[in-house]
Amino acid sequence: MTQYLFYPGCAMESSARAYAASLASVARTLDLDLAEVKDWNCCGATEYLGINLIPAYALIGRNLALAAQQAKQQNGSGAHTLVASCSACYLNLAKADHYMAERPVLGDRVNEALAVGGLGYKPGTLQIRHLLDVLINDIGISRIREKVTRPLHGLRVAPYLGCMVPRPDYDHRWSDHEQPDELDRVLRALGAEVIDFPLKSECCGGHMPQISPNTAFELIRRLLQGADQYKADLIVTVCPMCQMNLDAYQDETNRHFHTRYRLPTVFFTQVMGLAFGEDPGALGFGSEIVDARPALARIGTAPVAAEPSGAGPRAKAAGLPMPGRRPEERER
Amino acid sequence: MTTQPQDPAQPKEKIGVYVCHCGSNIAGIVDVAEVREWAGQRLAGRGVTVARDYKFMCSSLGQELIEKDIKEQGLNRVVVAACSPHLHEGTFRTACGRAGLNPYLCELVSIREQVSWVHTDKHAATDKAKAVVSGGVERVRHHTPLEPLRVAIHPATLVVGGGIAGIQAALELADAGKKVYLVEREPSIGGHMAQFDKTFPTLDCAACILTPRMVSAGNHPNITLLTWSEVTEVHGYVGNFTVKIKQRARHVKTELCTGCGICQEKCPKKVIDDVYEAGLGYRKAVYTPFPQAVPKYPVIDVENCTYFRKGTCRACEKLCPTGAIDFAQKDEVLTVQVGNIILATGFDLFNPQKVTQYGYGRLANVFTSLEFERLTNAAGPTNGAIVLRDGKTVPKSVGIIHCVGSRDRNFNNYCSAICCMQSLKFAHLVKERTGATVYNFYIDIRTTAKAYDEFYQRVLEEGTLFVRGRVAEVTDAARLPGEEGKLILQVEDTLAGKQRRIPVDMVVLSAGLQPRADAKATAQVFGLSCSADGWFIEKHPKLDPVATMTEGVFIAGCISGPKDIPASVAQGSAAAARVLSTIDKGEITLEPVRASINATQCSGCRICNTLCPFGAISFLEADRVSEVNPALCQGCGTCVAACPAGAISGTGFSNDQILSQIEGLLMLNMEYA
Amino acid sequence: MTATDVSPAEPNHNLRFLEEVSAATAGVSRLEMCIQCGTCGGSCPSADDMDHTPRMLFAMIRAGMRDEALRSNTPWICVSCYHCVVRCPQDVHIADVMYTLKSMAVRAKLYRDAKAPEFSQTFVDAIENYGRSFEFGLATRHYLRHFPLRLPGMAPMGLGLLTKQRMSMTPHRIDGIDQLKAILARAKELELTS
Amino acid sequence: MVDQEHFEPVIIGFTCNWCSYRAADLAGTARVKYPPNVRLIRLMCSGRLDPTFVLKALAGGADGVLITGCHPGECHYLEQNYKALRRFLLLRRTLVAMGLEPARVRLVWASAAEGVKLAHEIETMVAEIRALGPLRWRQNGFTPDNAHDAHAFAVAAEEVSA
Repeated sequence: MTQYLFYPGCAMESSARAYAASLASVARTLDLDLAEVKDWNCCGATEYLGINLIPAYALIGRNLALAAQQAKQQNGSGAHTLVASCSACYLNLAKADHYMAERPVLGDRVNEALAVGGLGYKPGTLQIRHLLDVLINDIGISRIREKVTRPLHGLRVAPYLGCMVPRPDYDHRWSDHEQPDELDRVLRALGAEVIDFPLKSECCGGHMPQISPNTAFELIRRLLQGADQYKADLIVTVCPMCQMNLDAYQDETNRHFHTRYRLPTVFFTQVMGLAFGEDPGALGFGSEIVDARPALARIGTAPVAAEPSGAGPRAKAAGLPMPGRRPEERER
Repeated sequence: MTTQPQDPAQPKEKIGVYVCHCGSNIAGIVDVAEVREWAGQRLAGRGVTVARDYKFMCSSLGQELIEKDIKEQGLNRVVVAACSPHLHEGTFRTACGRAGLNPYLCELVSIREQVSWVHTDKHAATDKAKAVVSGGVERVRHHTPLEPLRVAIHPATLVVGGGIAGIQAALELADAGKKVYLVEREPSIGGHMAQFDKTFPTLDCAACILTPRMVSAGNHPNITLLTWSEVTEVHGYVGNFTVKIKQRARHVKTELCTGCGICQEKCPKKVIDDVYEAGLGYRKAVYTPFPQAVPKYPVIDVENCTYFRKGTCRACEKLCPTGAIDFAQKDEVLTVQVGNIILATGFDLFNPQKVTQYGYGRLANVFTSLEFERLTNAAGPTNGAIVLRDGKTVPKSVGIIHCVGSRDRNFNNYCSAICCMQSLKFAHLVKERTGATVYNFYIDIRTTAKAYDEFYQRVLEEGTLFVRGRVAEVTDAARLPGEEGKLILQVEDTLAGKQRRIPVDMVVLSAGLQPRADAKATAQVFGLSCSADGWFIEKHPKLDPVATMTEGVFIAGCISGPKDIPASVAQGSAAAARVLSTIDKGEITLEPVRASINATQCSGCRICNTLCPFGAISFLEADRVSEVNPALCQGCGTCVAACPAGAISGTGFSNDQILSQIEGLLMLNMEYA
Repeated sequence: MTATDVSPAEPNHNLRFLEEVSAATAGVSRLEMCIQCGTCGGSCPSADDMDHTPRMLFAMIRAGMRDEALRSNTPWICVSCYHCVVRCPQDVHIADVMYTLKSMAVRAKLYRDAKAPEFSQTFVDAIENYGRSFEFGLATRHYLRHFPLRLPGMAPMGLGLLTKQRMSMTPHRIDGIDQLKAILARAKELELTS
Repeated sequence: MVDQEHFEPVIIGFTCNWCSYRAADLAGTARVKYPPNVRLIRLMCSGRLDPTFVLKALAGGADGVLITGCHPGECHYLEQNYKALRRFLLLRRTLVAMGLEPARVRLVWASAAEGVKLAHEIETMVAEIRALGPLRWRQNGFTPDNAHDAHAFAVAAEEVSA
C-alpha cells in the first residue's frame, strides 16, 4: 500500500471536522495510507505573507522540512508525496517549494532561518499534492466507482473547487485553471448528477468576512445564485474555507441581500463516504449550519442521468455544429 | 600578380588588416585604434604589412582604401575585422576582386555581432577583438585563390501550398514562361483566403478577386496542378532537386469527371467540414470543398465514405453520369526535377478552446474568427446570414475580442498582425448586416498599413463601441438583472478604470495565427529550420525575407509569420522574382567549398564513402582509391575530418586554415600565460 | 539603461519604487512587463470594492506614486483567487505583489483602515504563540473590535459552530513551539537585512 | 587560490555556418550579453570537426572547447551533426581517459534562432570552467606534438564507429 505524508491543516481540527472524519472513513475504504506530519504548524493561510516575507516562508518551510525528514525515515515508495486537504495549505506548501527553487535568495534565507531549529529543506524533495489529485490520479476513478454501494442517483450537485486548488498550479497537475473537471468526474463516479457549474473555481471570499464583510457576502451570493440557477441540491467542495463561507455565512448573506437561498455545502469526502455506504453521522453530516438532510433525502429518487439535463440556463443549441471538445480532454 | 623580392625572414604573405568602427557599433566598446596598432606591430611578423581602422569599412571610401592598398602596396591577403561574414563577406571580396586580388584571399572576421554587441567590458572586448583578428590573419595566410562554383539551374520550380501566396508565385513564374509544379494538400487550391467573404480594408469580395487567380493557375499551360498531394521527399541541391510527391487517390477519374456535382448531391454521408467550413458547416464524403474549387473534380474522403468503411453504398458510382467514380484508385508517387522550391504552406488558426475563460466549445454562441468568416460568407452554411449557433436568431449585440491567443505568454507571445483589421472588418459587417450593437475589446489598435487607419476611423464613425481592455472572461452565469440568457463579457474598461460586465448575444474571438501543426516535419523535409515559436526562418529578416539558409529554397506568405493578403501576395511575387533571376541566368555561383581526395595519400579504407549523405564519394576499384564527385559534394567537410590518412582536403576550410586560426585565436592567451 | 533609471532632471525619487517592490517580492515581480491590458482588473472578483483596479495600481507603482499606492485598499481587498495570475498575458506576479504591498503599507503606516492588517496580525500572533491558528479567539477578538454591531447578527452562527464543535475554545499548542519561535525570530532578522 | 580568483578561461568554440554561427550573430543583433571568454571558429558543419582541432585548441592553451551544431534532424547536410555527435562522444571519452574533466568539452545544439540559448550555454560553460581552474596542458608537457598520438587514437576509435 502506498503511503503518503499528510498535512491536515488547522481547519481540519476545528471548523472542518466533518472533512477530517469523512476523509478518515474514505481513506479506509480506498486503502489510502495517510501518515500525518508530526507536530506540523499552521501554514499561515493568506495572512502571514501580507506581513512578512521570509518568516511566512520559514513558517511553511518548517512543515516541509519536517515532512521531508519523516519521508526519509519512512522510506515508503510514495512517501515523498505530501498531501494536503485544505486548498490554502496546499497552495502555501506548493508555493514555498516552488519559490524556494525558483528564487535561490529566498530559498537560502528560509534555510538559514530553519537552521536555527536544526532543520532544512531542499526544494523539490517533496511532491506537494492536493487530496483530490491523489484520489483521482493515484487511486483512480474506476476504484472509486468499484467501492460505490449506494449510488447518489437523484442528487444534483454543484462541484465547487474554489480558487487555490486549480490555480496557480505550479506543477501543472490540473486539467484546467478555469474549468477543471476532476471533481466532476469523482462525483459522477458516485452516481450523482453533476451540473456544469460555471462558477466552480470562483472565489468564496476567503478571509473577507473578517475584513470586508460586504465584499464577502457578494462573492458568497454569486455562488449561491449560480448553484441555484442550475437547481443544485447540494454544493460539494474540497476546501474548508469555501465550506465555511458558503455554509456558515449563508444566513448572513441572505439577510444582507434579502434572498432565501438554502444550499447545503458539504465536503466531497462526505458524499464519497455516503456513496460508499457509510453512516452519515460518522461522516460528519449534521455539523453543517445549512441542513443537508433535505438534499440527501433525494438520493435514490431518480435514475441516473448520463448528462446533466438542460434545466440550467444553458440550453443546448441546435443548428450549426458546435466545436469539438479539447483534444487533451478527448485523450483522457 | 607580380612576386615581390622577399626578405627570407619575412613571410611571403603581405596582409592588410582593416578594423571597422561601424560608427559607434564597434568603436563604442572595442578600442579599434588599439586593435589596429596591435595588429600592425605584433602581427608584422605574421605578414601584416598594413593595418588601418576606418569609420565605415563597407562604405565606398572604405572599400577604396582596401583597393588602393592592394594596388599600391601589393597586398596579397586581406583581413577585415567588422561585422558578420553573413552580412558583408561578399562586399569585401568584390572589392578585392576589383583591385585584382582573388576574392577568396579575403577574410572577414566578426568583431561586431560576436564582440562589441555581446560584451560590455571594453578591455576584455578589445582583447577578444585582437584575438579574433589574429585568428583571421593566421587563417588567411593559408587561403588559396579559388574560383566560384557554377551550378546549372533546372528551369522548373516547385511551389508548395496553393494559398494566395503560392498561387501568386506560381502565376508569376508561369507567366514568365517557366514550368511550375503547384502542390496543394487539400482537394482545391485557394487556402484560407477562399474561406473569407470580404477583405480589409477595401471590403473587396475575397472570392471575386481570388477566383480568377485560381482559375488562371488551374488552366495555365505552364502549371502542373497537383492537389490532394503532399511532398514526401526532397533530394539534391539548388539547381537540381529531385522531389517525390504523393498524390492521394481522388477515387475520381479526372479525365471523365465533368464536375457536375451529382455525386456530392447524392452522397448520403454528411461530415462536419473542419477545413473549409472551419467546423461550422457540413460537406459530403465525396466533395469539392467549395463551388469555385480548382480543380473542379471532387475527392472521396476515404475515412468517412460509407463504401470504404462498410463496403456498401456506392451511391456516387451508380449515379455518376460519366462513370468517373473509381474506388480502386491508388495513391501515386510522382518524381519531378526542379531547380528551385518555393514554400507557401501558410498558417493554422490558434485553437481558442485553450483559453478556457472565453468558453469556446462550451458556450454555443462564442465563435472563432474563421467561423465568423464562414457565417458572413454568402457561400457559407448560413448563406451569409449572421446568426447565432441555433442557425436562425439574429444577434442584437456582438462582442469582438482581439488578441485571442496572441500577445500572450501563456499561448503565443507575438502579435498576429491581422487580428486588429480583421476585428474591425467584423464590426463593420455586423453593423451593416444586422444593425446590432457591436463592442470591440482591444489592448492596442494596430492599423499600420495603407488605408488601415482610415478603416478604423470609418468603423468608429459607424458607432462600434470600443472598449480598451483585454476581456477577462466570457460567462453565461448571470449575476445582475439583464444578464439572463446572455453571454457576459467581464472586462476592465481601462480608460474608465472600472470593471464592466457587458451582456451580448454573440462573441467573436479574433484568434491569432500560428505555425502549421506539422511545420517542423515540413522543415525537415526541405532542410530548413523554424524559430522558437515555430515559424520558418528567413535568410535575413529585412534584406532577404523570402530566401532561406538553404540555397534554392524560398518561402512566401504566412509560413514565416503572420501576414495579411497584400504582404503574402508581395512575398509570392518576390520569391518568384528570386527564382526567375537564377533560371534566366541559367546558373548560379556557389561558395567553392568542396572536398577533394589526394589519390597518392588515399589508403582506400573507404571510411569516407559511407559518411557522405550525398553519395558524392565513390571507390575506384581499379585504383583502389576513393574519389569525390564535385558536382555532388556540398562541402560539409565531414569526410575531411574523418580521413585517417589526411588524404581529403576541403577548400576554404582546410586543416591548415583551421589549425592556424586556432593558433591565432590563442595567441593572446599565450602571451598572458 | 532601464526605464526606471532616475535621470537627473527627474525630481521624483520614488521612480525606483517599482524596483523596491520587486526586491521585496523575493526579487521577481515582472511589474515592468505590464502592458496595462486590464486582464487583472477584469478578472478580479472583488474589483468593485477596490480603490484602484490592480492594473491602475501597477501604473501608479511605475509612476512612482508611492504613498498613493500604499494607501490604496486594493491589496487588502485582493482575495488571492489567482484568476489574474493565470490569465495575465505577461506573467506578472500579481498576487505576490499584493502581499508585498500589504507588508510595505504596514511598515510605512500608510494604510488607514486597521481591520485587515490587524486581522492578519492577530492571526499571526496566534501562530507565533501556539503554532496553530485559533479561530474562536481570533474571530471573537476581531469582531468585538471591528464589527460590534454585527455581532448580534452573527451570534447564532458562532453559536452554531460552537455547538457543532466546529470552533475550539482553546488553542492547540504544538510541541516544537520553541523551535518555531526561534526559526521565526531568525527569519525576521533576515527579513530586515533584505 | 589567488590564481584561481583572477583566472579567466579561454574557450574555443566551433560553430556551424548554418545554425550556431548564425545564432551567435543573432545574439549580437539582439544585444544579448555573454562573457567574452569564448572565441568562435566557423565551420561549414559540425561534421567538419576534426578531433585534432579540439586537441590543438586544448594543447594550445584553451581551457575548454565548445562544439555546436544544428539540432538533430535539422542538419543542413541532412545528418552530419549525428556524425559530429558520435565523434564528440568518442573524443570526450578519450580525453577523459587522458585525465581531462568532461565539462571542458561541451556539445550544444543551437538553431539559427537560438541566440539567447547559445549565450546562456556559453555563460554556463564559462562559469563551469572558471570553477575548474586553468587547464595548463601547454605548460604541463602536453604538446601539440604528442597530440598527434591522441589524434590517431581518436581516429582509430572513429573507425570503429564509422
